[in-house]
Amino acid sequence: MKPPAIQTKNVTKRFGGLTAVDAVNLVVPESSISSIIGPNGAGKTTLFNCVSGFYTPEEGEILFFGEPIQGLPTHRICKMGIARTYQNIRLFKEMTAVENILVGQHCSMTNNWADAIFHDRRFRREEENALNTACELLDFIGLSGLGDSLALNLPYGAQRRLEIARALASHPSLLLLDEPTAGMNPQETEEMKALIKNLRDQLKITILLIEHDMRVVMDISDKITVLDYGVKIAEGIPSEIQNNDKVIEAYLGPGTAKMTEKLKQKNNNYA
Amino acid sequence: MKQNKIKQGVITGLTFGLIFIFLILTGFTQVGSDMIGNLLGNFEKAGAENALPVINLILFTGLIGLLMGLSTSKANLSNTWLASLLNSILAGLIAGLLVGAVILVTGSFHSQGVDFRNYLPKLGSEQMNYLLHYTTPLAAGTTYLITSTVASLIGGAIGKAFRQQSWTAHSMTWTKNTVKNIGKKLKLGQSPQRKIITILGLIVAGGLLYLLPLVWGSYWNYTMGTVAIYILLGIGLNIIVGFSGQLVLGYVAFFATGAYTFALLTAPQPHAILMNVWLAVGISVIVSTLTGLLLGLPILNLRGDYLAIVTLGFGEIVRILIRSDLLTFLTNGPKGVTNVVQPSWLGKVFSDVNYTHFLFLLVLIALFIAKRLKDSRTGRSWIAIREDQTVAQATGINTFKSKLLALALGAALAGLAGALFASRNQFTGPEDFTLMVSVNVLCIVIVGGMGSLPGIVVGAMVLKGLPEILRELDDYRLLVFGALLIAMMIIRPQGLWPAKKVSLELQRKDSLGDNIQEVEP
Amino acid sequence: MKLKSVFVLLVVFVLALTACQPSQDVEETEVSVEETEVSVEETEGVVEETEAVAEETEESDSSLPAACLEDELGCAVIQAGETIKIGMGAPLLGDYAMFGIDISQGVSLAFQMDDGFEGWTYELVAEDTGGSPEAGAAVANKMVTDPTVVAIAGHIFSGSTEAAMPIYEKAGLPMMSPSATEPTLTQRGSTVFNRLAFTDADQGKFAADLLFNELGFTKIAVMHDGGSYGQGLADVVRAEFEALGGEVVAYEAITTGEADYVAPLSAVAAAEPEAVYFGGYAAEAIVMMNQWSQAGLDGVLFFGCDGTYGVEFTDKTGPNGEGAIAVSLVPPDSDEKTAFDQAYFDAFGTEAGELSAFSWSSYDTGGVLIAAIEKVAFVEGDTLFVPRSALVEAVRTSDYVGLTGLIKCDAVGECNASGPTFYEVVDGVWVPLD
Amino acid sequence: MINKIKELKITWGSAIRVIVGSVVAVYLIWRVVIITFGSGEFGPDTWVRFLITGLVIGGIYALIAIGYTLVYGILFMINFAHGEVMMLGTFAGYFVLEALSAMPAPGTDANINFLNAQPVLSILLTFLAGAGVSALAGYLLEKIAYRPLRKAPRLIPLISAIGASIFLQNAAQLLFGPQRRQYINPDLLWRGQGWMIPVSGKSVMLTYTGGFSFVLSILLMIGLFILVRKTKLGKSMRAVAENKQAAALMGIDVDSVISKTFIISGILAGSAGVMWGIHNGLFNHYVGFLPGIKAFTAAVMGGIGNIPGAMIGGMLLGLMESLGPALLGLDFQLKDVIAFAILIFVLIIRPSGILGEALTEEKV
Repeated sequence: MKPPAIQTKNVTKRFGGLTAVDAVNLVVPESSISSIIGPNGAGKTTLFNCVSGFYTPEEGEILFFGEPIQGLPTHRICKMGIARTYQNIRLFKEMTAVENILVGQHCSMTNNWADAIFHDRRFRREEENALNTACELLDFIGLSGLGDSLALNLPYGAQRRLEIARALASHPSLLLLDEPTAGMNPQETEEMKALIKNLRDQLKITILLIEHDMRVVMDISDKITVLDYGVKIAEGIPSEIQNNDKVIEAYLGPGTAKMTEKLKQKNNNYA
Repeated sequence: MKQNKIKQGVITGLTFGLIFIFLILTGFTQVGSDMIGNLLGNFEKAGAENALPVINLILFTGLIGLLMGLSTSKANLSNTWLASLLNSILAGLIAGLLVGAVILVTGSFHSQGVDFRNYLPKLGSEQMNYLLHYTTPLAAGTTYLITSTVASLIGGAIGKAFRQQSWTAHSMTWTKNTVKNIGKKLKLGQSPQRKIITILGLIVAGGLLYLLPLVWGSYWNYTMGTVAIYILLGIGLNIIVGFSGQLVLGYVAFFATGAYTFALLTAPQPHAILMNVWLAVGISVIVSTLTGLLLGLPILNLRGDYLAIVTLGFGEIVRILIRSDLLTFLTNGPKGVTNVVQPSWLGKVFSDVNYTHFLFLLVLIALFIAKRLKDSRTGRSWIAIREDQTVAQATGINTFKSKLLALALGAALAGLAGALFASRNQFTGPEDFTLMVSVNVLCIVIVGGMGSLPGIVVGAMVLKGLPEILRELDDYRLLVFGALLIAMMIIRPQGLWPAKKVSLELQRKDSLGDNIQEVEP
Repeated sequence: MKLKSVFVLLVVFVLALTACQPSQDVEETEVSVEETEVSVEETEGVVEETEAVAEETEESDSSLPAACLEDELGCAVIQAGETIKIGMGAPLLGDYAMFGIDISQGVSLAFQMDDGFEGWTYELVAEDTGGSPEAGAAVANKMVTDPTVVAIAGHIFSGSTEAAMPIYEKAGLPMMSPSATEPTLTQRGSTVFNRLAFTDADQGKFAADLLFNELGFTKIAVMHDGGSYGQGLADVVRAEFEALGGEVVAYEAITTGEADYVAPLSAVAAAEPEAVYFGGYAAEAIVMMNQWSQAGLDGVLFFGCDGTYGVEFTDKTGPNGEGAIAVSLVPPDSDEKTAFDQAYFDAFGTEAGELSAFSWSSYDTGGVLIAAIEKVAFVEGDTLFVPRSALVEAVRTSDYVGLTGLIKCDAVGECNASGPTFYEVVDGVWVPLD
Repeated sequence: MINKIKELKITWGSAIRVIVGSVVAVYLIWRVVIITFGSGEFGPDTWVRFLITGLVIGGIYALIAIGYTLVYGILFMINFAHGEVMMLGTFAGYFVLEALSAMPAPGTDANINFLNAQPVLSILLTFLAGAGVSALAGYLLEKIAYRPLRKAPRLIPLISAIGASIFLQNAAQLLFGPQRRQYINPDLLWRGQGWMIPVSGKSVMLTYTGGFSFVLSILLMIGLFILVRKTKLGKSMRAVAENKQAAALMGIDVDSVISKTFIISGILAGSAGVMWGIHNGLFNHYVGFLPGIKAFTAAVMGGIGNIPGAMIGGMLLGLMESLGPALLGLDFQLKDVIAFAILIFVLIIRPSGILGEALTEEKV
């Protein structure tokens, strides 16, 4: 049996006295869209950072298709096929959109500085291919024609998409999306949802995402994991999570689960 | 409301008054007046009589007043004519009063025989008489006051008139548009034509680069040679600071390593190795590169200013060690290495013209290499690191290796520049490698425009050429240079010639378009 | 695109260069003396070549006087109304500015006090080198492009001089440095370089002799400031003193520009020397003297060099400097000296010797150069001609009595014939040591 | 456990770190052994002399370093012209002392000048002048050369600061001349006099000026600490350092806080400048450059942006300069090499200085 795309075993990450992620076990099956949700400060991004190599967890193991990756430097992890985006967009601002995507292709290219000086055949071929790929990706995210504008001059939604394109450029098998629809208007959100689905369906990329917008999460996720105070409190398909008391309490505070139950009933009554 | 309106005039008056007093105390008034005299062509006759210098001095005062008036009118566009002129007069009066008072006080002391020179060396007897227009303090003070006020009034009027009709604004937009249009035309022109123009231009420029060293004499050969060496250094540091964003303040260390390696390998003293020049150049470059690698390995994971101070320290360490008693046996200590060999070709030693040509050629090659590096996977990874190191690494770039490569390449170029520097001067000593060299090169990179290659050429020209040109200003050149540096950063922080982005997407479309055209017939 | 940027770059390069032409008045003179200009310019090659050029000049322009045509380097041609320019490369800005300013003031005073030659006056063209070799070469290259510069007073500092020497050698401009003391400068076969300063080798030898034989010390410490001048002296003194049979108990180098030398002085004090020899300049010597007792060196003699001599030393050490010894070119009191001191103070507002110890020797430098120029220059019509190689020869054969005594150059250009005089601080005044 | 071992990655950087570290450590231990048990080139009195020198200079460095650190903490820029701010303070103090020494004291006969009749008041006036001029210089510097560049990339203000440094140095040379000048101290504080401390049979001098400088620098540092920790201004300074936008939203006038920071660092630099003059005497327009570089080094070594770090860094640098060469058995000429080498060493081991915040976990 093929191992899952990501499997974390008892991953724990502490900052001083604070345990940001506490013995989390997580399984992300291949070619799925999985989501991590939870209130602010639940440790979602910390877990993300552990997976993408920014942090080294104090305890536990992270397996990527069965191979342990915890503690590896981020560029090695990227090379293995994990790419990510960031909660607060972190593009290379002074570079153009195309260049951003070209940087994303860094791993898949092999030419070095000497090739660059002599412009040998390998260099020319590789650069040409890279440029073609970049333009295709621009097309894919609907930014063709804007490729030569600086990243910082792009509109917000376009920056989010460009960040995804940069991540895709490294041909990842796993894509980590940190709040991909944050700050977007409904129409942009719809487009983003479609894009994410496309990624999975067309490019067969496994997707793990953090998202606050429940409609997005419920619509596209195959599997949802809920974190609170660094602990996994629930896991399952969207409909299971929707009705999980613990989750509702985590979001709205203790005792609210019953309240909402009542409210629901009331609503039903009115209906 | 009224107070607010006057405020501008008061502040300008105070500022300009203080500036003028500063100019008087540093003796710059005399230099400035002489310059005016030079411009008017009456300087030659100046020596004989006192009248002309005084007129020049008054003109200089007037010029300052004029500038003052102009700057008062700049601030409030909404001001009425009356308010604007009132402001100018006020500024003129205040500045004039300040200067007049200083002249009055110092002048009175001076006429009582007080000698200021122990504290203010520029206020000697002769200079005081000159500043007093060879009259009484009171008369001179009044002259300053009147000149300043009148000139400020005129300046204010002119400024107001110009702004009123926003004539300058019109002309500005007109020029901008024209330039844009010309640019568009050039761009829109068919590419074969463009190519021909470019090639023609290249030939002309290349010809000039070849011809100029032949005609402009040894002084300019020497100065431009220095500029060329600094361009090489600038290109090297630009790879480190401009491309990969690592603030290295000890770049001089690699320059010194290159120069000393070359000098010690070729000079008859202290080691008499007398190696072949070209081989020695190669070894110098290699040694500098290794120094760069060795320094980079432990410290390149430091960030920002920590890296800056560590490299600064390294530069100082190298310089102090070179001149120390500890290494005198190796480096000849503070005396430096003399009789460093000059390069020769086919048995003939380079003349200064040859040398300048050779340096120009190297600069062109280095520019070419840097340009190619910049537009490659390597160059992009550097710029990505500059923009956001963490993300760059997460995007798959081995940041440490990449930074190390940048440092090594930068060090190699510095080593080359150092070897050339030593051989051209036929001498190298520890005093050539002070902290100010690193600072100068950094200034070149930033003044030219971070990460911009043509910027480096312009920057080196301005920073190494300008002080030579400013030699006309004698003692004041470094003062002016410092002030220009500040002004330049405020007016044009992006640099003289900021880096331009290559339009890759457009380029691809162009090339595809060309292909299609080729296919169709 | 790539091509275009390279092109634009080249154009800017060229534009900037054309904008940087020398100032106009220089250009005018260039036109008027085009022929000489050419000959000067092309002397950068080998000497044979120069001769060829000189012959060419002869053919092309016979209006030049015979003496100029015979001179292998041609003549400096100075029109009526122009001045006879003497160049100088000196640190006028930066850390060592006082040396450069003092020396340029001394030389220019010599020119001001001179009546001129047949209606032509002398003018000092001093350029800043900051003391660095690099700028020294730049200044030299600038000097040789001005055809009315006939000689060089300087450079100041050995490194700068060293870098400038080959350039003046090619152009045939005689040099007279009041302060470049590096011994080997005169041993390179240069025909143009001469100096008034006595070499470090001479001075060091005399100092060691005085310390061991006259003062009877057997244990001394040697210190220097890490510069080539100081280190050179210190090395000579150490070698000579040990050769005489004395013991150098400590050898310590300090860094210049500091304000606290207690630590190195304490380290020297721990070796318990009877005297401390210091090779360096007054700036450091003053600080050291003022910290003498702090470092536990009470009763130990301070023995300086000509760099430490000066009014500044006594002024700023006060009672702390009592008993210190130094060497100097400073002339013994004479009427001329008093007159010069007064003139110097009137002109510049500082006492002679306050900025550096070179005020007097730089005045003499000016005097020697004037004497040499007057020996060879001649007037024809309303133009002054200064045959260049004759001037080089004239400076080398100078025989002149100045403020500092007899100035008579030997075959390699060592012109200080009077030797060092040792001085001791007694009651806050430098007094010659018997 | 196994996890931990796996985490120990061997990289070039860490390998060199270990090698350099162990070589230095072994050499140091060897030196200490030699010094303690060997013949001893230096007696205890010499060591005490080194210590005193180091502490006095260290105090001055610390004061200047605080200026760097304050400005850096708030603007993230290296105020390269800070040394020149100090230089202006030194000049101001000099002129006040000159004037006071030329002034007859009121109510006494003409033989005693004001300086010696009222030494305490005179010194106070001198410090006020030095601190005042430096504060003004700092204020103007920020307003003219840095404020317009608040939003520019980080290296731009650095170049502006370099320009300001060159400008101020040359302005001072042109205004006051290139000659070295010497402070006239009141007789009470005359240089070269001091308390004699007996150490192992010999007496070591602690100069009055040295003791005075050291105590004063400590007092100033305590004052600054109280200012930053306890006052409203201190709070707003810390707030601005943390986040300018947020501070502005909380109603803090960011511009004025930055101006005040420059004024405070100017006051400290000016005081350091006057101390320099009083303790060392000689100075010229170049006096600020070297202490500026040293103090910057000290600030970085302590962890730039961290005030106690700057104090510790300054003291440590002063001590290293006087003790280092003797400890390591090297020439005093190499004291700057030692200082910089230790800086590099400290930063290799603690990449953000002795007290600097750990930057190892990058905020994402």
